[in-house]
Amino acid sequence: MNAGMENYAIQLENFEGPLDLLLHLIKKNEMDIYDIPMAAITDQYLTILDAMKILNLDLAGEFLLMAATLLHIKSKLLLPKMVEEEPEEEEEDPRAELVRRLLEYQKYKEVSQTLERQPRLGRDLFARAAPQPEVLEDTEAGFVAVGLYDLLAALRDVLKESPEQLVHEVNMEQLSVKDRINVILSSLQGQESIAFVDLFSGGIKRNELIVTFLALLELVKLRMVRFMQNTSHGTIWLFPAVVLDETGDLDIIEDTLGYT
Amino acid sequence: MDILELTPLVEALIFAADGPIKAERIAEALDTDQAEIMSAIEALEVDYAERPRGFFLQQVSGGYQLRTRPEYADYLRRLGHSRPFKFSRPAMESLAIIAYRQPVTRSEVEYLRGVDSGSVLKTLLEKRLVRILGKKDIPGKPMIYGTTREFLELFGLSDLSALPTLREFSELAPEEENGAFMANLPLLVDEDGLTEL
Amino acid sequence: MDILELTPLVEALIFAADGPIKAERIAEALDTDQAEIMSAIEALEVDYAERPRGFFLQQVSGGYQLRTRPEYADYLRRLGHSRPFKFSRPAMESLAIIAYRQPVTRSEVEYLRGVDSGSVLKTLLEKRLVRILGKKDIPGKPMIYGTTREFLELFGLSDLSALPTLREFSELAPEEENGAFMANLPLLVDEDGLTEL
Repeated sequence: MNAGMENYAIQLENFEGPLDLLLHLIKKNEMDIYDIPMAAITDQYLTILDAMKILNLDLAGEFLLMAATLLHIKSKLLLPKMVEEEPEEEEEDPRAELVRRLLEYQKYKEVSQTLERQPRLGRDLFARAAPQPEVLEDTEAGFVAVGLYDLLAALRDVLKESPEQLVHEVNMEQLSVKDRINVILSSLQGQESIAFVDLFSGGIKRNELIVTFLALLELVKLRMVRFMQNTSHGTIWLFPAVVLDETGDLDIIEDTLGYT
Repeated sequence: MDILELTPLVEALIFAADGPIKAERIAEALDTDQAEIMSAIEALEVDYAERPRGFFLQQVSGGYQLRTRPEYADYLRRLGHSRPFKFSRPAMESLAIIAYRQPVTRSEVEYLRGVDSGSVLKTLLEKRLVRILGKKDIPGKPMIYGTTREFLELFGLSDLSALPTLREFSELAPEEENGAFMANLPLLVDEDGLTEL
Repeated sequence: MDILELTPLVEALIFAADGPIKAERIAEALDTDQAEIMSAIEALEVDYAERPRGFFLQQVSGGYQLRTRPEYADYLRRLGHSRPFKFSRPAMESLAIIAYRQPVTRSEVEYLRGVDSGSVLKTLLEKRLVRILGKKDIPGKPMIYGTTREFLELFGLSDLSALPTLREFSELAPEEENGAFMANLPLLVDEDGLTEL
C-alpha cells in the first residue's frame, strides 16, 4: 500500500459512512455539487475502497453499495442519449438523487454539530443533584411515561430467563450465503426488479439479514445484480444484471465465499 | 479571585453538590484558600438575609447545603413528585408478558417469570393497566388477564397490533449471536453509540 | 398572595422540584392562578439578572429549572459528581435526524445517514433520549421513533420548536475539519469525570 492509500485508510475512521466520505471528496476537490464529475469521483472513491480491502466486509458493504450506485450513475451518463421515446418527459439527471442525498446529509451533519455544542445538562449546566426530602414523601403519582422500549426490554429479559420452548423464537436457523444467493436469484426470476427493502422485510431475523446482505454483496461482486435507486422515492431496486437460466440457481462453491 | 466573582461561583458549587459540601472541598475545586471561601459564604448569607430567597444556607454535618425555607414545607409537600413514577422491574415484566401473551392466566405469568406475581398483578389491576377478561375453560377455571385501554394510552398505542414485536426489537442490534462477526466492524458497530466519561 | 411573598415561594418550588416544573403545576400547588405565577417567575428572572447568582432560570421541556451558569462548568465538573454523556458522531447524527424528522423509521434514519444505525438507535433508546412511538401504517409496519422529555432536558430545550434552525443547503458548506466536531468543547474531563487543568 502506498503512502497515499495509507492516509486514506487512516482517515476512513473519521467518516460516518459513504455519504460522509463522498461529501469530503467533493469538497476537497472543489467539485461542483450540481455537476459532479462522475468519472473522477468514482475513481477516487474506488481507490479508497481498495485501501479498505484490508478492513472488514460489512463495513465495506455500505461503501460497496455506494460504489455500485456511483458506477451506475457513471454508466448512465456515458450512455449515448437515446432517441427519446417520450420526448415530452424531461429526464432527470442521473446524479440528482445522489446530490439530494448529499445535501440532505450535510444538513443533518451540520445540525448535529450545532447540537453537540449546545450547552448540555451534566456537561455545561448542572441542576440540583438531590431533591428535597419534603417532596419525597408524596410518591403515589401513579404509572406514567415509561416507554415501549422498557416494555420490550422486560419481555426480552423474561424470555431470556424463561424455561421451555419459548426460547425457540430466538433460535436461528442455519442459512448459508450460497442458499441465500439462490433464493435471491430465484425471486428475481421473471421479475424486472425487487425492492431492496423487500429482501429484508417480513420480520427477518438478524442473522438472516446478515446472510442476505452478504449474498447481495456477492451478487454485486459477481456482477449478477445491479442496484438502482428510484429517484422519486429513493427506494433501492435490485435488478438482474444477467439473463437468469430456468432454475435461477447458481452453482457456487460455498468455501470460496469464505463465510463458513 | 474577586469576592464578587467568587460568591456566585461558590453558590453554584453548593447548589449543584449532591449533599452538604465542605468549605475545604469548595476551596479545592476552585484552587483557592479556605479563608476566601469562608468570606464568600458569609457574603452569601448576608445576601440571603437582605433579599428573601426561597432557600437558605444551612450548615450541616460539617458542610453547607441550600435548603428550602421550613415555612414553605406545606406547599412543597403538595408538589409531590414531578418525575414520572418508574415501573418496578417485576411490574414491567408482568405487564410485558400480559401485553404480549394475552389472554393469559396468572400461573402462566408466574411460570414465565419464575416467581409469584400475585401482588404485582394486583397493582396492575388497581392501576387499570390490566383487566380480567374472564375465566379460562380448564379445570380450576383460572382467571385470564389482558391489557386495558389505559395501557394503550400510556404507551401511546392505537391498538394492540401496534405493539412492536420482540423480533423487531432484537433486529435493532445483535445481542450475542453474530457477536464475533460484528465485533471487528469499526464504523458499523460504533463504540456503544454513547460512552460515559 | 403578594408578589413579594410569592416570588421566594415560587423560587423554593422550582428549587425543590426534581426536574423542570411547569407554571401550571406551581399554580396548582400554591392554589393560585397561573398569571400570578408567571409574574413571580418574571420577578425572579429580573432578580437573577440584577444580582448575579450561581444559577439561572432555564425554560426547559415545558417547565422551569434552576441550572448553574454555563461559565462555571469547568469548576463544577471538578466536583466530579456528574457523569455526562459523551456522544459519538453516529449517535449525535442519528439523534439529530430523529429530533428533526420525528416520527421517523429506522430505515429513514439509515437512508439519510447511509449506514446501518441499529446499534446507535438501541443505545439512544437505552439512554431514554429516544422512544418508540408506535408503528407506521405502511407495509411492513416499521417502528417509528421520536425524542423524549429527557432529550429536551439534556439539551436545555423548552420544546421541539426550540431546536437549532436546520440550515437548508443549496450548495456545499465549506469543509469543516475532521475533528472540528469536538474542537470547541471544553473537553477537560478525564475518565474519572474530574478535570485537570
